[in-house]
Amino acid sequence: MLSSNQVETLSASGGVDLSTWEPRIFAFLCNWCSYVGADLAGTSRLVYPATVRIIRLPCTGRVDPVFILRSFQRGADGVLVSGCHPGDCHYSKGNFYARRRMLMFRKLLEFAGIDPRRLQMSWVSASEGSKWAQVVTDVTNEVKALGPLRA
Amino acid sequence: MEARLLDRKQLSPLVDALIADCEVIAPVDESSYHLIESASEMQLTQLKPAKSPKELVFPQREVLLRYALAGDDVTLDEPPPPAVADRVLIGTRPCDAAAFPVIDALFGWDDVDAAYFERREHTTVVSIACDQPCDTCFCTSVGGSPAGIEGSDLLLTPLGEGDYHVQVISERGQSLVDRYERFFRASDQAHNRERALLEDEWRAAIEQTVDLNEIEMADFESPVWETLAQACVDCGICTFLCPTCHCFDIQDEGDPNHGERVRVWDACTFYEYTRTHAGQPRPMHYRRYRQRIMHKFRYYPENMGKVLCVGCGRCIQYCPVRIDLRAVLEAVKG
Amino acid sequence: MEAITENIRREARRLLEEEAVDVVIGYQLGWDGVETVPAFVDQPAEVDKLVYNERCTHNLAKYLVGREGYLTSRFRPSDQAVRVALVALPATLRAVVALLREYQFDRADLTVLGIVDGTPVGLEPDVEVGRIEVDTAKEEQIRAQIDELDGMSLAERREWWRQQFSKCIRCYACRQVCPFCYCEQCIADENQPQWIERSPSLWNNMGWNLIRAYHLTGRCSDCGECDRVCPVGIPLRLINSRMLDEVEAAFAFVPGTDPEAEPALAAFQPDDTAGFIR
Amino acid sequence: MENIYKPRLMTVDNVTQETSDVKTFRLAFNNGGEEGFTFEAGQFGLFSVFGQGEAPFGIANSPTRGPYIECSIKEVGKVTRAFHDLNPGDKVGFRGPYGRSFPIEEMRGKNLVFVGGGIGLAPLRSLLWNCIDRRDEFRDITLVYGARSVADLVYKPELEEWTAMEGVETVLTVDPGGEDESWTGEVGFVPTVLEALQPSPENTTVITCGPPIMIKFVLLSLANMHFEPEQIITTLEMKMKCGLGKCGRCNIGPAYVCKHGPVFSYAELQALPEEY
Repeated sequence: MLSSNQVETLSASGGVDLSTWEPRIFAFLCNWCSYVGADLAGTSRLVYPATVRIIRLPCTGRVDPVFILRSFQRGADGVLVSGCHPGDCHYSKGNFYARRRMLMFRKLLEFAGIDPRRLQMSWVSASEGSKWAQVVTDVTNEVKALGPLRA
Repeated sequence: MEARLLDRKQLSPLVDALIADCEVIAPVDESSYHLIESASEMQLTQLKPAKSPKELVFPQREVLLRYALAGDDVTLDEPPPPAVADRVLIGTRPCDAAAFPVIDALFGWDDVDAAYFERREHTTVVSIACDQPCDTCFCTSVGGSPAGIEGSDLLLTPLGEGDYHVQVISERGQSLVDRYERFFRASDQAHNRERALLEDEWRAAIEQTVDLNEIEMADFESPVWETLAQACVDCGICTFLCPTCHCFDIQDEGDPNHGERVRVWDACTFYEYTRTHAGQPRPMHYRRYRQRIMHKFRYYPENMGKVLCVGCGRCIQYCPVRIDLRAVLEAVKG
Repeated sequence: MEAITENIRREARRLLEEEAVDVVIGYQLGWDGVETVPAFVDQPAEVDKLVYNERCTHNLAKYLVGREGYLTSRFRPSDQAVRVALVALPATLRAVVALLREYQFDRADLTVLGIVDGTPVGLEPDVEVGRIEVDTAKEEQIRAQIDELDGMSLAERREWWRQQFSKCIRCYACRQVCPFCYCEQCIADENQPQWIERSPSLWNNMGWNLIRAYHLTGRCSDCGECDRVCPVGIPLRLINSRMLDEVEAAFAFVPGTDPEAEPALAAFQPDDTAGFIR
Repeated sequence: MENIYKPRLMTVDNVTQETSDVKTFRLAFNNGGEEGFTFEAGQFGLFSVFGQGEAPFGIANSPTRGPYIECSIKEVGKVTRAFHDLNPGDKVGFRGPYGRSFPIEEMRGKNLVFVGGGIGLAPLRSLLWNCIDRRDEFRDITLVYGARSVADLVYKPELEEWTAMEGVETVLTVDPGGEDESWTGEVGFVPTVLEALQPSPENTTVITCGPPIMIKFVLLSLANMHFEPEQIITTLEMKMKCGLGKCGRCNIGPAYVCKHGPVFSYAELQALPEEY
């Protein structure tokens, strides 16, 4: 179960030195697809940036936007929400709800002046280890280009 | 201490001279008092800022200590003492100034809140009398006056012919006048008399709805409380904007490993305020409303000898459903 | 205005005399005789204190729901349930529709004395007590402000909101006047875990205001009360109006206009927008 | 400049699991912090786990036992949960002692009847040991203590010790249905057991603490047995943040539980509104 402490422990503080700065990305992964996919990437020894801190949830439908705001507050430069492909949800429709929520929350962030690219979503199945590696690489590059959130 | 006169045109130069020597805080817009860097930022309109100046001595968020955890070990650091700089609060209305001595009593009750008094002692309060009170003002009903001196170090009263009459109320006020003597002239009996007449005139302009000496609270169990609070939405506006409401919460904020223990304003109108695992002594909002009124007009006077209200009228003006404290006091007279 | 006042008084008297309702929630003049304030009338003899004028803006649906709501109070024994007549502005009507859709109370317990303005509302008032004009000036003003914000760069907009949210004193008036903030325990009051810290730091204030905006997404009836009551003048209505637009654009949904439609974020379509997903 | 909100650091010395959700913590002073530290039975302190917050608890040990501070904490919320996660060696914060203590000097030469329920025994324990350690100064000492079930009784080794002790009459009870095969005490609610015992009001002070519903019926029973409100002493808990009369939330009418209490006589409580 996710606790606020988990998010907090992942965070760090301190000033930002842009020459050595690497983005910090909190990834909320569903237990059934993306988490297994990320695991597969690891056991397949795929190389991808060490920028993500993974938080496992039962389903992307469990992702409350307050987790995302709290992540930003606690030091994340980007947040990635990843779950099963549409139709593959273990609970049949959690990812459909999550899709609407993330869409709207991105709009809200954008209106508040926070680049919506700091909140990313992906579908990564249990067998898509290489997609996971690619997603992390792409998201890292995109967030890196945006720079630190709290600079 | 002898009164002075200050040409109204000299106010801005005086403020700029003060800014050169210390921090100056003044109303800057309709919502708050703020540090100013030039006299031109000062907004001396009739409307009091929404937020009272209590936050200058009792900030809404105040770090009490910082903690850091490493393994079994904890280190505690205290924040540096606040407001070491001398500062002048200028442009307060007499009601807001009068609130300071009222809450001094609380923060000095047996255990002295040192940070609070550190700020108080470094703050010189220069108030301006109200020549045009708002229609929500009721200072005269709770023992105040639109030209009251309570809590001020200096009181400026705008006189007819372009001068402020300057009452020197305290040692702090005297030292300010001494230091900036060049801006002031001596007052005389005629001006002093004019000031007194104006005060009487302005007092009369404020409808005195309740006589403080007659405030006789309805019984705790009276049904009037439920009726009065019917529309109350349980927000914190009245308490947060009030210059005398002082209740607070203490929270640890930050990581589990390092963070701050902060004191933050709280409101008796909030459900969470008294809720515990064991229940809620004030579950219905009329009970919370009754607590607020009783605290101000009965409990606080009983414990501290002062009414916890200066009649500034913010709770009326900003109430989402316009619950009128004057009406409440009238209704609970018994 | 006078006609609406007369209609409200007449219907209130009738409903109370016929004992069709136990209380009429409407507006009355405040103590100063100028401002209007909510009124709770339970005696036919008192109906003449009910008024309607242009200062009547409170969304009275707020009083129906929540811990002490007239239709949901948990302090009132179930055998003492009350039937309520509610003076409802267009936004109040939309709020009632949305609250019904959220299963907050039974339609049968509520008699709606509706004041309509021609904008779509998914509910036929039991009695139409008046017709008013849409405040187009206000709408245009909001539109213009939103456009102005949209014209800014992200960084400028962030700075603009940073200044707004820095003012927040966490008095929760926005929440307390909102008919949709009926939660038994608000997430801002939750402490296990403490998602939103209580002190008014910038990030804490952003957390609070953005989460509230998100919780209203697809629900807000656009009454503007949060904006009106904010003592430090944070233009909260801009966020809520903007999110209404987003919801309508993405899901063709306007809260309170269709009694059957599921709230936007409590529903989905298999073919919802997915372009942003990797 | 003294910061009245700054707690002293103390080290968890010992943790005792009393019941499924109550633990007793013994806190040791650090670096000679016990120098000059005194308290009286009935006073409380604000205990904190850094990062989780502060909460008020009565001091559960007697001033005659130390130097340490004990408190018994039921796991109910954020701070209490954080306490339950502590192990010996962990650091916690303590500030206090605060509030009015039991009027022990006025109790000298009197019969004392302690009536406790559940975790309400904690503050009574402080006074009880205090009186036991000054046994000659008091006349008969009786303890009536009950809990919902055998498993919910706190301080079990001490209950045995008091039962065996000369000079203390100990009556233990559990609510009907809360007994088990090995239970040798009474079965029944505390007020019933108290009435069966029929303590004489003559020169007697009753000290009671427990859940509100128990207190309510204990007061009725005491009235039946002709105790005067002045003879009955209790201690209250309210939500508190500062413990110093400033944060504003613990008042019952004009009385601040943190300053005028937490110990009140029933006579004093009768003068206050019923809002606790």
